[in-house]
Amino acid sequence: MKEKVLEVRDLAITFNTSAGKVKAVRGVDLDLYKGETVAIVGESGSGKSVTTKAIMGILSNNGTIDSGEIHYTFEKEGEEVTENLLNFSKKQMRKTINGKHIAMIFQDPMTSLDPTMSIGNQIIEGMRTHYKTKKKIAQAKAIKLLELVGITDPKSRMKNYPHQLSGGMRQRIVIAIALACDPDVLICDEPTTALDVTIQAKILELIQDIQKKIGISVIYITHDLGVVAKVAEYVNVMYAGKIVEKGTVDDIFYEPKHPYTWGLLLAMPDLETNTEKLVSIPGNPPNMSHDIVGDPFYPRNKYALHIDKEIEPPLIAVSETHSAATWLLSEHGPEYSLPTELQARITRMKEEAKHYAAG
Amino acid sequence: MKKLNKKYLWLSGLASVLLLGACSSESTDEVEEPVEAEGSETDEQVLNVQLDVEVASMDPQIATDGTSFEVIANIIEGLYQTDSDGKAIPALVESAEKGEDGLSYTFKLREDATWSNGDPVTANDFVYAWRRLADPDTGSEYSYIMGIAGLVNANEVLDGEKAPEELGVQATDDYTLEVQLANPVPYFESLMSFIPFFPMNEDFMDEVGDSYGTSPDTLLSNGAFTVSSYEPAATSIELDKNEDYFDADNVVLDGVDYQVIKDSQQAMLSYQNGEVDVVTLAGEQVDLFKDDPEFVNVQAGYLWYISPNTLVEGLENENLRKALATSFDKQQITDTILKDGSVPADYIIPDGLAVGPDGKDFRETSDTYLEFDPEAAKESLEAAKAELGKDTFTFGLVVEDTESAINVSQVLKSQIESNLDGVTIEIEQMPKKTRLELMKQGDYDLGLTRWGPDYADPMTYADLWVTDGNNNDGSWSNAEYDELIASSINGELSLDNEARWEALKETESILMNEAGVLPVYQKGNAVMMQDNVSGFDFHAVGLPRVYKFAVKE
Amino acid sequence: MDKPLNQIIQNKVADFTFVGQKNIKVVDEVYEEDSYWKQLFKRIAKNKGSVFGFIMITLIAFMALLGPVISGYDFDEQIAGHESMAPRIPVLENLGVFDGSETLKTSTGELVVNKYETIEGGEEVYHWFGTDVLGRDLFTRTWIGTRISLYIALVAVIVDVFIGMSYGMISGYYGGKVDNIMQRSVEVLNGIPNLVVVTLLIIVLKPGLMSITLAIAITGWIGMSRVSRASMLKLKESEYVLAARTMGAKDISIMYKDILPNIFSQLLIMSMFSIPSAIFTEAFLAFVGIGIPVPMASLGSLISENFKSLTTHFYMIVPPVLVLALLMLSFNLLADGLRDALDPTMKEV
Amino acid sequence: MKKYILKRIGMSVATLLVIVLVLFILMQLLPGSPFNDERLSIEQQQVLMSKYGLDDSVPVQFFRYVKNMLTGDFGKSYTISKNTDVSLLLQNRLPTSLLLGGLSILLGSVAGLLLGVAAALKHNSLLDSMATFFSVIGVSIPSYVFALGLSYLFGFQLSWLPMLYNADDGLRAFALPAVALSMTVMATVARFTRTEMIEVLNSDYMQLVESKGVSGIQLIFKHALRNASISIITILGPLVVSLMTGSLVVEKIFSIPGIGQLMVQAIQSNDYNVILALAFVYSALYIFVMLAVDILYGVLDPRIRLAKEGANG
Repeated sequence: MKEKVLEVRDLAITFNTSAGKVKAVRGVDLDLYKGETVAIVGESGSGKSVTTKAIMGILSNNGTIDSGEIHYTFEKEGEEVTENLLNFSKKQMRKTINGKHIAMIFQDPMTSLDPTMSIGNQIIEGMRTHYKTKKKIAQAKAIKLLELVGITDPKSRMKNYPHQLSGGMRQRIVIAIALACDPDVLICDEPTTALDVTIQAKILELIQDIQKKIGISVIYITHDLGVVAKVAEYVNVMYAGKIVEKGTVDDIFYEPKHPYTWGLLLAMPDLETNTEKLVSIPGNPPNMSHDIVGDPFYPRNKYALHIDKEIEPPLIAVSETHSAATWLLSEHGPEYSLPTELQARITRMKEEAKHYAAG
Repeated sequence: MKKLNKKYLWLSGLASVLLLGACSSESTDEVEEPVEAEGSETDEQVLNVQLDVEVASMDPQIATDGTSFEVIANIIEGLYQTDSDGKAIPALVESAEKGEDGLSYTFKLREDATWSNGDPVTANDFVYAWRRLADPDTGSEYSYIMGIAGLVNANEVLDGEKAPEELGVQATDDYTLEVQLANPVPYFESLMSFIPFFPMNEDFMDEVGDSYGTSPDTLLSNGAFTVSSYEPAATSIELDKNEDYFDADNVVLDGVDYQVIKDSQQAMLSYQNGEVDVVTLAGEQVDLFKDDPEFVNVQAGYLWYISPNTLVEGLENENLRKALATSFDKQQITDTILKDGSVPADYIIPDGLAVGPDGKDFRETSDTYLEFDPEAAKESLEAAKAELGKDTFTFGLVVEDTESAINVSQVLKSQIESNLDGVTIEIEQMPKKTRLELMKQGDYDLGLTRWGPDYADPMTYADLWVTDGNNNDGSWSNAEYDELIASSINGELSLDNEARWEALKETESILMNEAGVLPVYQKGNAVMMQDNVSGFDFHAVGLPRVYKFAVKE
Repeated sequence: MDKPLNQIIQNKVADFTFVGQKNIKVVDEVYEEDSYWKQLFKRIAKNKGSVFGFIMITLIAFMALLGPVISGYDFDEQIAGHESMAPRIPVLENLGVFDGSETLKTSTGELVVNKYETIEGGEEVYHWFGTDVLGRDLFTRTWIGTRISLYIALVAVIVDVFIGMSYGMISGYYGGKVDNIMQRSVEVLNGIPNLVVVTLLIIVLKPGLMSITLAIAITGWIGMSRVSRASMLKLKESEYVLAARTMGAKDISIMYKDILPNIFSQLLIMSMFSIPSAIFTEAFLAFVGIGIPVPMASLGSLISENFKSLTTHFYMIVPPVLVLALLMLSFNLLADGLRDALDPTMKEV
Repeated sequence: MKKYILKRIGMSVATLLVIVLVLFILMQLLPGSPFNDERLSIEQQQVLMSKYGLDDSVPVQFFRYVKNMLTGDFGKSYTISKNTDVSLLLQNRLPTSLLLGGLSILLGSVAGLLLGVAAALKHNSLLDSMATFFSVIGVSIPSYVFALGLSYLFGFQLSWLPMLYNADDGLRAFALPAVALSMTVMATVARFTRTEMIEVLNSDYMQLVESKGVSGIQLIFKHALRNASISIITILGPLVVSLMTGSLVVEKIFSIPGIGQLMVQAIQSNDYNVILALAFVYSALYIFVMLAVDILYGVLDPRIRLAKEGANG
């Protein structure tokens, strides 16, 4: 039996901005099991980062949580407890959860380090706060962490400031910071987007390695299905503040059900696809400050049904692990077939996978 | 290390907050203290006096302003002193002998006067001081007074043509001072109470040199008080009673504390708080305090007038000047703007300045001129317009940037413009020094200016407006006037006191009838004095106030 | 799971047929429905503070134009006998306030006086803000003074924007020798206390509105140039600027198109700050006696002037201080609103 | 860093020299001589002019001045305190003004920082509005109005603190004037802090720090304020200037024997040497503050500190 670490139910978040109220997240469910990796995929603005920030309790001041629960199971004074993180005050979150149990890696390593503090101090800060670790011990651990994340000459790096390091190194530092207090859950918010492709892969491998070594659970946020394929076990596809399809990696890649997922898959480059045939999803995500009637994906959907104009489809289960929010799956839904290009791709991917499995 | 800095920064911030807290709590504890201190001070009889400007110099031969004079007069004694009526009474002089022709004086000095360093005050101290005053190298702005005093060779020494040693003053022995005059000076004795003629101790001066008067240690006293706290341009000065003063028995006060308070409202608050005993009020405050028994109104000698620049087109015209002179309501200016006891001036020789040979004040026996008369002003203006062939006139009025000068100038502008059709006045306000400069260079149309008397004789005003006179900024010129003045100073008239007096009246009438200057008002001072304070007098000439006989109960 | 689904559907017209690609309009209504300025305006309009600020500034400007006309007095008209009269306002006077009476705290006790009752024909006289010591109507003078202060504010902003911002941006952008020379010059100019520069200038030029304008123009922009230089230094190394540069964008276009919009909010706050400091420079000159020449008035000179009657006739200083404070408050609130509307960090979701 | 600081100091000294020259030339443009008293004749004025060397050519006067200045001799006062060494006037008054200015800056910046931080943390709340309100009041009302108000309330009505300066009262004598002066400082600092803090608080690295679980106070002071202060210290320079201006009036009201009062007097009485010396002192003070800001900037911001180290070896 898998141990559930994190369970998000019906999370809804609104932001008060100068442009009006923005419903960034509109009822999200999410499950994370111990030692596993869940990916949240979606275009920017789909609410994936906001969801994770809510888990961390670091929403900006203008954000309010309208509804939902975030149940987190962790060890507290030797006992296993499950608590709703939304009942925690900001102070409690900081004291008991942030860094200590759930850590986060941010998108842009160029801006996510405090420019005025040496990286050594930034790494040991968490330990010093949570465990009052002695400075020397903390420093020793920091050096080990730096080694772990693959930084050469860690001792002298401790004294460096962020601006003296390259982007890839900085992201390694951020990872080191995140791991400093041995958290159970690591949230990676597009950790490789801002990096070179070559470094991207290395960072991903690093995270995977670490996961294997210390058995941490990871939530991955990305807009890149390629990354998802590499790292995740479970995938949640988010669109306009809702999860529109969820399933195992295989479910999503080999049997995608939602037209939006199709779009994402088609937009993913692979070696054999002719670049001219790479199809992007037309249009833009909806303006979340307006009320959404019907399926928010409707205006961009080739497979739109008339009902999509009226009613937003709920998640409809396909298998035990797999469900998608599209009326195409309903019993009244019309006959349809996957876009031919996508079918071809899926076939190719399956073969590749077999090939790798065999190899 | 950085971290340390940071911590330190916050620590110090915290400390300052605590400090502030401590400050305020401390202050609540000590509420009573100033009152107690006050109480003990009253036992000690220390008079607290407000000044509205700092002392510019403690050097009798260098100082030029009333405030400096006032403080100096309390620490140094001269030959004479002014009594409550403004008459000269002997101070260091035991007896004075005037030569029959009025051209020489022999002063016998009292022998019990000493400087605060123990030296006796001798006739040589006077000789030294007077030569110093006349010596161009000293750079005394009041050196010209030596010429006014009429000493032999005075003007030659002033111009650097003769050595200071040739000045007509000698010490025949330690306590006898002889003075030779080039011409009779009827007000010579009164002039001797004027600060620049006060003695200086030569040895002490040699010792301290240029640093004289920069600290209590570099000051010497032979008067009623000694200096216990002073620094250049100090905002508070403390004087203690001089026990070695020859007349110490008659000095009741134990000390005088001067406090410079420039803002008159602040001054009044301090007065009401009991922090000062004597303050000068300004404008609006008079309304609130004029019914108070502690309120005193004093007439001062200063005369404010408008100087018209007769070299400016239009102002050479006598009728236009007359029109201007009679077109503003002086009564309104003194009663509703100044309120400090100033009185309208329909004359140029101030009231209470000088007493004539007949024993009467100059004003008592002379006429008034250029009264406010809008109708006459209009007539004069019409005549001027006809003569000049011009209907509109625009004149700048330079004024200094003091509250009263600015307010007065605005009323002047408003009244002149409403009473004189076609005349426009443009006020140009500036610092006093700049105004003086502009007026000296003749670079102005109309200038609101003032003159304070240096000695108790009409001549202190009358000689201002002689042709090419140093202070005749407006270049007004009248041959008859020049002649009368010259004769009164060192000609025929100087020998006949009564004729001279009449001649001075004549000069005033000449000046006024031609409206050579346009008098506005004679300054008064509104003073508040705590009711437990008494015994000091205010003077219109020379020294404004003397505290020697002041009493604080 | 299907059951509730059916319930949902039954309430609506359940049409499970394809719409067809041709029938779907891809409407990019998202962020482009309004022009940039319209959006900006909308966002500013949503900020209550900035709306208040804007309305107040408009109102004050309106009063500055109209006030002197409707008061029935000239700003320099000295009415004999009307000196130091307390405010009297029709209607309100019946409520026992602003009825022209004033309590004087004399040393012999409190004294309630009402000059309107003692002067001839006083029953018909109204001075809404009272009169000053020379008998001039303070309502008229306050609004005349507001005109000058608004003018000074305008000068300050123009100078800030045209001289200060450009100077700082150029200096920061080019760096190196240019920056060095430009900064040394500013240091010299700035190292001399404003007070000295302004005072000497005005003494040399003779006091007047022109001289004050010039004095503010010469000294007022330095703060702004500093801020814009600092921001420029921060931003010129940023990726997007480097990107623009590699794309071959011209310096001027990088400065004004790429960098300026990003430092605009800071500069805006700075320029809003330069307004009070300019108005205070003017007020300070008034205090030293070389401000706007009498009988003209600015809010600053009115404060300095009536300050002298603070303990005697308190009401005199209230209108200029109030208008000045309100004007400053409004400028600040408006600036805040603008900033909130412009600040990119606020848009993060 | 050391090299950089040395270079910076050298440059400051050079700037000061240029300022002295500029001031000297400006002073020549000033109308009126110090010896235009009504009672002096033209001849006597000439004598005085040559006595003080004012009839020499400007370059001669300038070099003589600079030479004397280096030995601490600023010439003599012509009018304010006749025949007194200007250096003596400064010696007596400068410490008083510095103390007053320092107290006001300290008071104002501590209060301003706290207010600004509080406002930024509770962005768009009542506290924020209150802080904004206070800071607006602070910048909208001239310090002399505060000065008289404080003096009336605490000095006169309540008699808690002395209304007039008296050296015997020690720090108490500075309480009211320092508070009056610090209002502008407080308001400016509060406002600037608020803006900067909001920006910093919204930055990515603050989220990372937050996600580390660093406690609120550490978050604010160790990270946010430290980063914000890099920008905040740049307003120190302008603040010092505004303090100088403010002190001229406040010193007058509380009758404090400082250089502010002296300056106004000097300007009004054409006391060249005093104006020159004071302008020099003000300039030196200001340049010193700017220097300090620059160095602080380096200390606080490693990007600059390390870059400069690199550039200068």
